[in-house]
Amino acid sequence: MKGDGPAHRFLFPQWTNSLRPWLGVVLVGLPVYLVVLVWLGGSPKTTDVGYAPQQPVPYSHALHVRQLGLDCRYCHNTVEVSAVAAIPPTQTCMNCHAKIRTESPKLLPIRESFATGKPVAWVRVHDLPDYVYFNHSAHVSRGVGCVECHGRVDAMEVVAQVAPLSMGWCLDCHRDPDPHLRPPEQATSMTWTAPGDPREYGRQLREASRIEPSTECWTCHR
Amino acid sequence: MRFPRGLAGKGVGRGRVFGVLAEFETVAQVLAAAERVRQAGYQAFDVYSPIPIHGLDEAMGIRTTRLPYLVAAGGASGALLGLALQWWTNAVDYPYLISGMPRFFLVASVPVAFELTILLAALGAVVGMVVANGLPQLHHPLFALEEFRRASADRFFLCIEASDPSFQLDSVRELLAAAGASQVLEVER
Amino acid sequence: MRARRLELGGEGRVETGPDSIRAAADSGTSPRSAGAGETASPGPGEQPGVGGGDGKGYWRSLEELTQTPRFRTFLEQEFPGLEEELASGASRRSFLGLLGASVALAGLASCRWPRELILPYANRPEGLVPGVADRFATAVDLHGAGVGLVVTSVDGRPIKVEGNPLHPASLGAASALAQALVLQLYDPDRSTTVVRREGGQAVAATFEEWDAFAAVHFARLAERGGTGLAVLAEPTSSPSLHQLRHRFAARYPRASWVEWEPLSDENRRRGARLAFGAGVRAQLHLAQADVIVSIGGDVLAEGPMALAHARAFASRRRADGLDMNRLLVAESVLSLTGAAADHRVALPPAALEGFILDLAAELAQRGVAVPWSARPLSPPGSPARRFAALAARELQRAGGKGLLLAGPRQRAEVHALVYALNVALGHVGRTVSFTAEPEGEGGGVEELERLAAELEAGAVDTLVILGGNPAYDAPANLGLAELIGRCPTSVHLSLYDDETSVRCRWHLPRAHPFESWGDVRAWDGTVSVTQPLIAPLYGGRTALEVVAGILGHAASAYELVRQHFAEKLAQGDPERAWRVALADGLVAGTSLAPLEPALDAEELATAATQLADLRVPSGLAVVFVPDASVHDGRFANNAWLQEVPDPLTKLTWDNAALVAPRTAAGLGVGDGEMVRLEVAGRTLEVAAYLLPGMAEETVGLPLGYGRSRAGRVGSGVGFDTYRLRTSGALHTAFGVSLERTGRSYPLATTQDHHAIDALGSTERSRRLGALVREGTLAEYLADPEFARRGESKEGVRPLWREVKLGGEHQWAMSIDLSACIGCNACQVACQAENNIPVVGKRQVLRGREMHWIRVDRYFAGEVDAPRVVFQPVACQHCENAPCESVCPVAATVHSDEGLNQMVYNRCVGTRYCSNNCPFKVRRFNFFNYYKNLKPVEKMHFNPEVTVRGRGVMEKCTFCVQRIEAARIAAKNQRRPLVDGEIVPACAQTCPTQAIVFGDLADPTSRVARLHRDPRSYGMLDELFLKPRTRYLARLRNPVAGEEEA
Amino acid sequence: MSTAQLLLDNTGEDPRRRAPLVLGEQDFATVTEKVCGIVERPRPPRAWYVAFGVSASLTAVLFAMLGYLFVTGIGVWGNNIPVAWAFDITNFVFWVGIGHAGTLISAILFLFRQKWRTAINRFAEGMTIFAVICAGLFPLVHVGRPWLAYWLFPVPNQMQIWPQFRSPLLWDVFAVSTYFTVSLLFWYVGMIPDLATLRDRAKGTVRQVVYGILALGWRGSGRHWHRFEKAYMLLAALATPLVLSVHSVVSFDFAVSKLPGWHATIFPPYFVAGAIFGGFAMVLTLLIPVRSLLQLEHLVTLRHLENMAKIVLATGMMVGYAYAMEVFIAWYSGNPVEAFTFRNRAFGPYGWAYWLMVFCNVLAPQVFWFEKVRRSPWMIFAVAVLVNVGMWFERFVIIVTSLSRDFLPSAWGKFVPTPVDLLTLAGSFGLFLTLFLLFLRFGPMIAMAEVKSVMPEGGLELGPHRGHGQYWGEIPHQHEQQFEEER
Repeated sequence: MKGDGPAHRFLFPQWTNSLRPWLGVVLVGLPVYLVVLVWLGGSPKTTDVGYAPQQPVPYSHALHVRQLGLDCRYCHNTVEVSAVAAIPPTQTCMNCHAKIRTESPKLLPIRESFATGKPVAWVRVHDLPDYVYFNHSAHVSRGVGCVECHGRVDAMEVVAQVAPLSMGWCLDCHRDPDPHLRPPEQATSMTWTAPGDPREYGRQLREASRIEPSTECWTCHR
Repeated sequence: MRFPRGLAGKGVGRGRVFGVLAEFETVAQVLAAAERVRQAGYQAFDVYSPIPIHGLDEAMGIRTTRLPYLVAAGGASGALLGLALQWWTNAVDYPYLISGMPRFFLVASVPVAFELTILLAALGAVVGMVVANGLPQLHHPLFALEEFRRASADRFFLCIEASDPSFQLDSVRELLAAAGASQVLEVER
Repeated sequence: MRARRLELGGEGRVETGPDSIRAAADSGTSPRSAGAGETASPGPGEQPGVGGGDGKGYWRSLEELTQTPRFRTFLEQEFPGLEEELASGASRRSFLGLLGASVALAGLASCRWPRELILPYANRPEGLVPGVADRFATAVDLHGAGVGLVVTSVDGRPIKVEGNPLHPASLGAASALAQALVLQLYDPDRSTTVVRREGGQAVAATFEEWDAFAAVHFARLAERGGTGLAVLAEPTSSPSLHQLRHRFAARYPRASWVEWEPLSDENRRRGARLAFGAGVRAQLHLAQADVIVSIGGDVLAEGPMALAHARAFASRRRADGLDMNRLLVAESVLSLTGAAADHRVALPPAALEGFILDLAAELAQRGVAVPWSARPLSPPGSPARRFAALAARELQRAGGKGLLLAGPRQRAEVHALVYALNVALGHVGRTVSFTAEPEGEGGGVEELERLAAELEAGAVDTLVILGGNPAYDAPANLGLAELIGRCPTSVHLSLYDDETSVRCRWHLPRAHPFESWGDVRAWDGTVSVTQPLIAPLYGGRTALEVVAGILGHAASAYELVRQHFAEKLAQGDPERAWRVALADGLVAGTSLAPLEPALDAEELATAATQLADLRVPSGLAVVFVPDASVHDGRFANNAWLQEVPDPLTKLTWDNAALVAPRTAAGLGVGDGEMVRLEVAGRTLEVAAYLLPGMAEETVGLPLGYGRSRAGRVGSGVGFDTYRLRTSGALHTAFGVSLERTGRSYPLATTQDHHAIDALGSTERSRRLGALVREGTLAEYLADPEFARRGESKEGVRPLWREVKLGGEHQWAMSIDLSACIGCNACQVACQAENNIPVVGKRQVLRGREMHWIRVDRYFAGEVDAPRVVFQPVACQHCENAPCESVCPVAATVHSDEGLNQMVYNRCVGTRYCSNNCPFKVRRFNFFNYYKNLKPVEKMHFNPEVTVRGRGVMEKCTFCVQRIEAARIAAKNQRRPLVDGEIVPACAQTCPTQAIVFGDLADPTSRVARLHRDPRSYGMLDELFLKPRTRYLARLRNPVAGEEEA
Repeated sequence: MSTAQLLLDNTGEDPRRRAPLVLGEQDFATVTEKVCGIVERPRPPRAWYVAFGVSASLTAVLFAMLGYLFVTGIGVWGNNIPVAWAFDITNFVFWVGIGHAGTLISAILFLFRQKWRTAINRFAEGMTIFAVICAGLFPLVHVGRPWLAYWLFPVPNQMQIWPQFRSPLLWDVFAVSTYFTVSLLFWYVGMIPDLATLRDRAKGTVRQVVYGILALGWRGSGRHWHRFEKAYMLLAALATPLVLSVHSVVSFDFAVSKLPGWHATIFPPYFVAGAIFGGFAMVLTLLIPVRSLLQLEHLVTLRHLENMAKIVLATGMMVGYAYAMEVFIAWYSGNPVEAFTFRNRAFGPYGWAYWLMVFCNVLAPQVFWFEKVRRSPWMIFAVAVLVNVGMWFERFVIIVTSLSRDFLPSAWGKFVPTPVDLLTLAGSFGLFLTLFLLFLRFGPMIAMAEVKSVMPEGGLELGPHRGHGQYWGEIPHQHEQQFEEER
């Protein structure tokens, strides 16, 4: 070095050498972390499952379905003919509640709606993206049970989302429907179980009624 | 040719010594010195220079590195990974119809496979070199010496380390001085 | 359709409409979620709704920032075009998904899409199934006669208009205008309230106030027998309105009732009176005609029977029965009929008016008994004479199976002589029949002149204007706008608070045809009931109701119509008849009886001499023509129609002065140059458009633009050509002077964006033959495969082992170029069905129009007498689709049924697919075109089709939503699909049924047969694309030896 | 002939002596001083500040435009249907092309033992990195929904769907990211010894720490040098095919398509030649001002410039050949659409761009036939600038003319750039120069260790092969024969 005197010299302490392995860990770990983030973090399985919003009326499926034994179709009566399993009109509630629990404060919104004709604002639980076209009638009439996607609603005080409803989850069933099929008339049963091996039983059902679930994009996205 | 003041006479505890460092002016000198040190039977010694010195490998008796095999392995795995990736994703896991082409289309798979080959091979080369050289090693006894800073600029050094079985402070110092070192220094650990 | 209607009357709709609509509107229904049940959700293009979620806080703040007015104005200044800003809802969701990932390790549950609300009916109407579309028959008054429609309605929202297959004027097809009515229904610019104007001040009022005022005011008028009362109405075919009109005359004997429409067929009616001395209406049977000679006019695209005429005409253009008809057209302004002609001559208006005399003379020479001493007008050897000779020869050879037509812009005398010649040639009863003119044949310009005079004189103190927009479209010389303003009590009933309303004391919002009860009479007399599909969004009233109010006993349109129906129309059980009429969309057996009117010889003779003695100033002439998009201006605020390109000029968002290239060259006028026209002292500056096929010395001026109070879409668009139109020269004005201004004006065309250089145009004409394959009937008979000549016999071999398509069905389309008349109906149908955005003039200028199907228009032959060909082009669904292999994310892949699937939600928008598409049929969302829609604007969306956000590619899907709907329905019923069950929107509405869709896997299907047809060819087949859309080569039928159209 | 000239002119070819690559009274110390001095001087020359000010503000403009693009949509550009790609991909290909000179000079010249490489390779490699950064920007922002661009990478996801590997765009993703990674490694590995030099000379603690970490504790050990040389040579051997492959893959974006004017087998070699051509031009454009600004004439000698000028001339002729061949094939193939495309390129609406391209890329370099021109830095500079312009327009012509008029005349269109287009292009230059200037200021812009090892003091002649062959990396067979002689 030229004339300028010996400058202050910074020396890395001994322990810095022991950081070496950690460097490797970081270099390998970071990409892995990012991948996992997209894979699991981005999945409805983590974001949506267990979503159970509070409803304007604390309607209990457990009470109405399990204890009173209502069939799904009593309220969701369009499920076999329409793409949507419509939320029942206030009228449907009043069929019974005109006489039963007419004073219950919990039912106030219902009575108001019936009086004013203004709808009750239920909160949507099973919420597919707007670009997904799911058709209830197509599934129910092929013998895909409600319970397959909605879970044991008859056990729910407050309805919660049990299935991820992610694209991958849909595809799993569309590619291998057998274990998920049942006789159409059993579609709304919460307790039905296949006689014997579900897969084998489902295979027979599928071949019997020529069920060919499509995995083409436009089946769900239009 | 002088002995550095402060070191003369004082018996320095061997445990605290890392080695003895000699400074040379030219490539020729350090080459010769290296030859000599090796013939003197030392193994734990190294030459430090701002540029790679030709013939030094022979002079020091460095065995040729096996890095190329690592690189070859990297390349091979890259190629396989590339082909496997494209075959599994597009033909097995989620097959779709594209312009009436085969689901696994070898011709179309070449570019990606090729790039991955290069990528992994290159990573193999760099990572291999860095790891084999024990880098990064931010702390080293030599860095403590003011004189050693010129090792990266315009001076050539040879250091015989205390870890060498036949290391004798005085004899080593002698040897290096005789090899034409412009100065000889003791390096503390 | 029948069944449904039978079990619930139209009333049901009316009561239930409001709930659903309000429910939807209140919470901002997204198009999609409307389909997903009666839910309200922030769909694409909306802000996320209520509800927590870490991710959204950020968006909130960003949006709030962008909402602040200061920031907005800043943007407008700094970045014009930032209106179309911020990610679409869909993309925002994906973004939130990402954010979700980023907080994945910290409380994931907190991160969800915006919370959606479901608003079910409080009381769901009988038989309405949420998410299932209903179809209702109705009918509307277009061009002064009824057209039957079938309207698709989802959850109480009418979303799609189709033709009523049972209706004689529709036969299942619907014109572009009729289809655009649904957009008009939801037009946010419609007037929403009664307006009272005092001393230039507008005050919002109510119908109660109006009723109160009317009760007193008209009672007083009744006492003095209606003196000073005048009604100015649009011509209408509504029987019950005519009935009211009688009662009006009874109550106000001294009042006047004037009818005015800028594009009336007054000349035709006066011509009939001349020829037969009575109101006679001609019913054309084009399907029976071997030879059709048309003088001016546009029989295939203009007037109330256009759809039926087009269907009948096309039925004789296909090569299957070889009895192909022959169309000869003489006209001044190029029309769609002219474009379809086998022989066409472009005559300046002066020559055209005399052409009938030349024709008569030629016929007389050939021994046809012409009922007047026929002398030709044009000099021998002139184009008119030569064409007359040709026409005469063909008509005579047709031996009674010919047909002679005159357009509405021809003088009454011409019409009279045409009637006479049709009689003389023995066409009556074969290709044309006559019926009586039903009561209330619309008035005419004289009536309007009289009214103007009365207003001038102050003789009228109460003027009731039922619909129409006279202040804008009345002849300029009458100064009606100013006169209306002067009238002490003036009332205007209309959809919009428009140019006329603003000059009236009262403006009454009119109920849209889809909101109101009414009845209409088709051209052939068939009566249909107009039934509402939705309760009036803004509580408007119909003309019936207003007139009833004026008559002193208010009644709902429903009561009036039912009453009239019960009295006049119902056979048998009125209740049942009523329901059948509603279900079918027409009242059976109400068509007019044919009659045999006698010719009035001397009237004809005088007519002929008058015509012969006509002396018109030479030089330029102007011809006023209806505009294909906005008609007479009433559709000016309809964005679909503004953007759909004119069939011949391909012009959007403008009208222009149409000039023949040669004439323009003579005047030194360039394309898109502003020129100053002067007609009798009135001047107008308008952009010139060089249109091949125009007659020389002729300027075509489309009407209906340059509106000042049309609304946000239509105001200030184009040029107000009415300013040159006087009551003396309604259709043609002579002695026009044209001078250049040197200024140029940007005309937004969808074809030949920017004028094409010589290099390009020569290449274009060189390629034309291969793209649009044409031949004459003779060539076809000589070699049916003529269209495939030059195609390599062994075909092209693939470079790889091709993947076989294993689907149960193989969808395909066939388009018959012989049948296509280029009417645009398919384009609007597609836009309505598939939620295709409108982009506006600036974007069209940049070349970003979004139509999935376009109708390519080519001119062939020389510029002065070009041949015009149309070719509808949408995605060809190539089996080896080039777009698929280049998409890096598989957003466009092939289905095993041969569909080229475009998946919007997977698209990242590299636009590579569009680059690699040889047909350039893909469309890209350069902006988020559906941002910030008002709730009412969202109501026209088709819930079965995703509304595309910004940054994604889109294209024709063969209407996959219809395919899937039909497939699911069939499978639910455990039955196979049948051929013809699935009809894409374009094919459904095509008046000439040129488009056929179906399943190739079924060899008996129509499309399979058409693909085997010798005329069938695939565009650009040399690229080995294997397109699923194939074309049938165009056939023409010119006289051998004569030079063609 | 003055001594100055003697000192500075090493261009003459004298068979008896190898021309010196470092001129003037130079030794290791002076070289170190020269190069490190640039970094160590307390403040750079005013010119640097001016340049940095300009380029930094241009960079700001770039990010402003990208922000606007992100919130608004692709519509802020002039792109349309049919011209769905325009400035975006033009800029991408242009920058990727620039990005080729660096690794090419480093790797290929290295393998061919071109010692004159040493003075310019670091510089060129740096340029490569920055150019590829600019290039990588455009594919990302040109997509309609950039926040989903990660779908182009094969990452497992809840949709269970994967990228589509038949798409050239996906090949691009792999090619460009691989090229960036490898170039970066190549650059960095070569820089380690010089970083050590900077570390050892550094005064301030911060610099000592930063350079210390970057240098990984390199201490020039002979055993380390041994593996280092091997690794470096292997990298060079890998980088060479990589360079060729990357621009071939980029050219596939066009060659694989169906479009007339794109669908051509000549594209890969044509694009590679073009890339080298443009890359060298850019090196010269940057090097010549820097050289005179920092008085590096002794290290970056006229000989270096002349050699590069020769390469520009050669590659320019290759590009010219490609132009001619395209036209010939268009005619010879008998494909009328193809033929029209080229007529349209020359005489259509964008004819001006075509002829500008021909002038800049084919005619301008011809002046390099003259020694005088080859040896006057500023003439070279002028030509290099022209070539840069020409190469940008080459991509513009290929992309826009083909798209604007393809198969169906009804779908023909025209592209008109918006201000945003132009500002984005300018901004990308800003980003490029900013990064480059920062490197000049803080990095070893000349590979000291390499320069030293080709100097007489480097002791090449002492090695077993007496100074023949290369300066880094061994040539085993030469050793063997060497030892034979010695026994």
